Amino acid sequence: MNYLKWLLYFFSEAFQTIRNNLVTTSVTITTIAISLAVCGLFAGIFINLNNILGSMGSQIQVVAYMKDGLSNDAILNIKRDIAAMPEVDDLEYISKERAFSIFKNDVKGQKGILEGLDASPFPASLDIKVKKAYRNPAGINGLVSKLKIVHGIEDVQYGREWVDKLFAFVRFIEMFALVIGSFILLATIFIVSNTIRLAIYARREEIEIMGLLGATNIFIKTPFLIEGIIEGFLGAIIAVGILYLTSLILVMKTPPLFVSAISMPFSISYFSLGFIVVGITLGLLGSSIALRKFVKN
Amino acid sequence: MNYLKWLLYFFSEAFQTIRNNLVTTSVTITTIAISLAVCGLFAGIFINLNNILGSMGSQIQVVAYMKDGLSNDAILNIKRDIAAMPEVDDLEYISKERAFSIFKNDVKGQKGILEGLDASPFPASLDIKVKKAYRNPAGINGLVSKLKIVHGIEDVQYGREWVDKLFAFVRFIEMFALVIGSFILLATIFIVSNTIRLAIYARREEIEIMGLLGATNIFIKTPFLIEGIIEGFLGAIIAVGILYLTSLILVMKTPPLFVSAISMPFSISYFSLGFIVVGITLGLLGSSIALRKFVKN
Amino acid sequence: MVNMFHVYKSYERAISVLTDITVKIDKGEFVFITGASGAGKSTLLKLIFCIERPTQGQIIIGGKNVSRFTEKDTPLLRRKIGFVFQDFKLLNNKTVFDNIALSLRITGMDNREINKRVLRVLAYLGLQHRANFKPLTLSGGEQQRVAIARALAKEPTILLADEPTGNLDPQRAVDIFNLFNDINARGTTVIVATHDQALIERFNKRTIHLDNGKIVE
Amino acid sequence: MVNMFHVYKSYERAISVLTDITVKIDKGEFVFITGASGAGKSTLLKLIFCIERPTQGQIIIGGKNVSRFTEKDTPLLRRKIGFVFQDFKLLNNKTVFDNIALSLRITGMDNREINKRVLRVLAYLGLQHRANFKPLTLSGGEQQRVAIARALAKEPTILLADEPTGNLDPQRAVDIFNLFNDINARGTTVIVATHDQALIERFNKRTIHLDNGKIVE
Ligand SMILES: Nc1ncnc2c1ncn2[C@@H]1O[C@H](COP(=O)(O)OP(=O)(O)OP(=O)(O)O)[C@@H](O)[C@H]1O
Ligand SMILES: Nc1ncnc2c1ncn2[C@@H]1O[C@H](COP(=O)(O)OP(=O)(O)OP(=O)(O)O)[C@@H](O)[C@H]1O
Ligand SMILES: [Mg+2]
Ligand SMILES: [Mg+2]
Repeated sequence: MNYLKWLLYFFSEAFQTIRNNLVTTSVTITTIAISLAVCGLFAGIFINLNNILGSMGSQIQVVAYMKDGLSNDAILNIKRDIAAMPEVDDLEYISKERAFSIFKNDVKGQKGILEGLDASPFPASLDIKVKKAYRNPAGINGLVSKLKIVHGIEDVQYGREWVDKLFAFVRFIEMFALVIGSFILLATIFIVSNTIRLAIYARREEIEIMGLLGATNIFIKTPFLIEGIIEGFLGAIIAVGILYLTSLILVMKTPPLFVSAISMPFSISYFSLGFIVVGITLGLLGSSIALRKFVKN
Repeated sequence: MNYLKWLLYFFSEAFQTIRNNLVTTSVTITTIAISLAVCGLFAGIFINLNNILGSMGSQIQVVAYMKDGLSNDAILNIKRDIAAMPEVDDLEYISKERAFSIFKNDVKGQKGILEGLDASPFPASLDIKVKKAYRNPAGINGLVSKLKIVHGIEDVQYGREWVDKLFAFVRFIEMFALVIGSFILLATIFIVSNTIRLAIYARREEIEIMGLLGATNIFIKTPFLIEGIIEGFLGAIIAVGILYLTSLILVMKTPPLFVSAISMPFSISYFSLGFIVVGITLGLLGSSIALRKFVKN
Repeated sequence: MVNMFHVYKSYERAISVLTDITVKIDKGEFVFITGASGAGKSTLLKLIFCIERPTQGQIIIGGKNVSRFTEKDTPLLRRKIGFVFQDFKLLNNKTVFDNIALSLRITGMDNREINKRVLRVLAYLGLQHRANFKPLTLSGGEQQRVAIARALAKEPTILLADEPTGNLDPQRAVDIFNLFNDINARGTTVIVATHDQALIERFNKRTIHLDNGKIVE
Repeated sequence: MVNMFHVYKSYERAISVLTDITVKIDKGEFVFITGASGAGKSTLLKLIFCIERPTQGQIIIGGKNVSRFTEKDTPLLRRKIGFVFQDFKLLNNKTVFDNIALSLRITGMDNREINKRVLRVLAYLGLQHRANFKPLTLSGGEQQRVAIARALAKEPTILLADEPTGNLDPQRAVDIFNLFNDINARGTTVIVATHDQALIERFNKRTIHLDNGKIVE
């Protein structure tokens, strides 16, 4: 009951000061909004980049070439055994004939190549798709060595060079995202707390006078903290709006070819919530950091 | 002479207020520094992305297949004619035998394919590298149609699909960079002018009193503008420092494979200068925008 | 109520603002502090209110040694002491009403009581028609009366007033001092720093005269 | 020097602060403005200084109709008028010396002359030892004297002083009025709003009495 009374008082106080200090609060809110929007933009870019890389990872394929002259039963057995391996997502059997017709199709233009070839010179093979969790050098090497000892498999191939490059690239992008991401996050916290600091600095006399009236530090700080929360909340909402508009523009201007590649990293309801939480945290954090300079202890 | 006196006065005044208002000035400087650093980071990412795309563009290759049975002289003529085309950067002659041995190498594992093939079934060809200025759909189509009417050329091929995709992607990235870039730039201007606005707001009494003493608006504004310039200058220097450190960390952590792909988009001397110019402009712009709210006219 | 033992106060740039001040003010006393400009009157009051700490010496208020107080201890003390600041120290973005109400709200008083007290004290000081004005739209004397109203509203056990009538016309000044006399009669210890010779003579109370930081009682 | 014709002033929330003020103050006169707290004394001075505009009526100063002045016209007027503000209006982040020097520098005066004048005026007001203090480390009376020093330093043709001795002890107050008398003798028109009855009687000058915004001369 008593707590409720205080909370009510502090909230009405915070709203009143927001009205009374339109300059500082509007500036703080827009700063939070813009900082969050930049953050969100970065997050969006990296999430999309990650998606693109993920879709590239799905192209990793291991090919197991079979010995010539296996019976249909033997082939079915091999298929079953391999399909049961935990690393295997999906697999496709390519018969000698399929392989030959694929080759024929590939070299359609140059008929000379096919002269003298009647029967398929290619071995039958299994094209294996790897499960997401195993799409890394260790996982693939494990699968390859398991495949090599399967009876009836002659040879196993995969784009080792390409896979290594891809994973190095993924690791690089992850590191990059980490460095840039923490930088942007720090920058946002810094800028927001700096702005709030200036806003509070402009009202330093108020804080001094409150102390002279016998207000405890909690009493002095609470309205500022609540103000920070409200500003963070409003800033976050504006940021969501900005991001939504930006993403609309981007999608509009994106050639149809790539629309599938850029996913909106925020579904309004879900990400709005995330932003609001981050915004409120930011406002609260910024206010409390800033207050430490003006309210001792 | 008189101007010099005033300039001297205003500068000493600006430096004095910077010393007297350490809170507001340090906050403004760090905000400018951080905003510029974020800007620079974005610029760096896009410049690098552009470089990578540029290097992908250099892989565009047009292959002109020659008719069978041309004399050496005829081949030399064709080479000379094509090399003289303005679109052509470089070209390499691949003889029938070279083509065959490349193929043999490609299918090394599967000896069956080569059974019954003694002579090369492949035509001789010219691998043509396209000059940078012509690496776009129009340029390449122009080249291809010119090649097709060259006497002795049977067929012209290039990765049409790949080229179209690449160019669509480049256009997309450029548009993306434009949208994001203008957003970041606006955000920076906004945040900096907001911060300066708060800093000036905290000193609104000073401005009022100056007016009461009979100071003209120019007299009131000039020290603030000079302060903005100084803050922008210092902020820019700090931003260059931050970016330099960040880029060092990034390069350090980059797998050797990609080091060549990420170029530092700033050579200390050149980009520092650019940053300082931008920083000063930002400080000046921010101050004058902010001052309009507090000094009428 | 207020006891000072050999108190010295120096500021970083102004040494010996107060020198060897020993003074005893009893509960319920009414004391004038006089002295030329810069003699140290405000500093003395600020020491009692714990805005400044003595460089040396002890200050005992209501049995508590406030010279040892930390930031945490001052709020309770300040809620019991009313202080009319020489420069008013009003919150410029709050109305007159809210300025006075705030000083009561801090103590956790309930809203009904706050409203009652604020309206009463505004009436005492002839400020009813200014309740919803912000301080910067008031005349100097009106601001000063708001500062006085704020100090009186909390019905303090000690009232410190620093030059409380400098911006008031003689008649208003007498009214204010009559008010101080009234609350003094009801038990509040009143300490007033003032230059107004006419009022000092008229009210004829104990007077502590400061000369360059030393007491000449 | 100062002519007001049927001047009215209302604020948004306070109507009829001044009503039908017609007054003529000659060059070289010394005039007191008196009246109860809130009578409109400060408002009258602010109208002369162009801080506020009259709601109605004309104000002519030195032959110029300042009621039509825009923001752009005020600086020149203000450089010729010294104003001692009731709330001092000192720059808190500048030293006493710089506060006074700034008001001269604005006029484009050269540094030698500025230094000479500032030091002289500080000596007049007994503030030499406070030249390098910032206003917030000064006593109330010291701040008031800095405000006076700043107004005097520019050797104005008109001096407006709003309650300039409210924070000063009687002796200092007399000193200040003697100073005002001196510069008045040298030709400056002096207009002082004050409550100090003792000084008004002692100096016996023309007195304009305001009652609730109306003149009762
Ligand atoms: N900006 C304003 N907005 C509204 N009312 C105002 C404003 N400025 C002054 N007033 C009102 O005008 C009236 C006269 O104010 P003024 O400052 O002129 O009085 P004064 O004679 O100087 O009084 P004092 O002796 O107390 O300084 C006051 O009641 C005040 O509340
Ligand atoms: N924070 C400070 N730093 C340095 N000196 C100070 C500080 N505060 C006060 N002083 C000095 O201490 C002296 C006494 O100041 P105080 O305010 O106590 O005088 P006072 O008796 O109240 O004078 P007045 O009647 O003018 O208000 C002054 O000379 C002042 O300059
Ligand atoms: Mg004092
Ligand atoms: Mg007044």
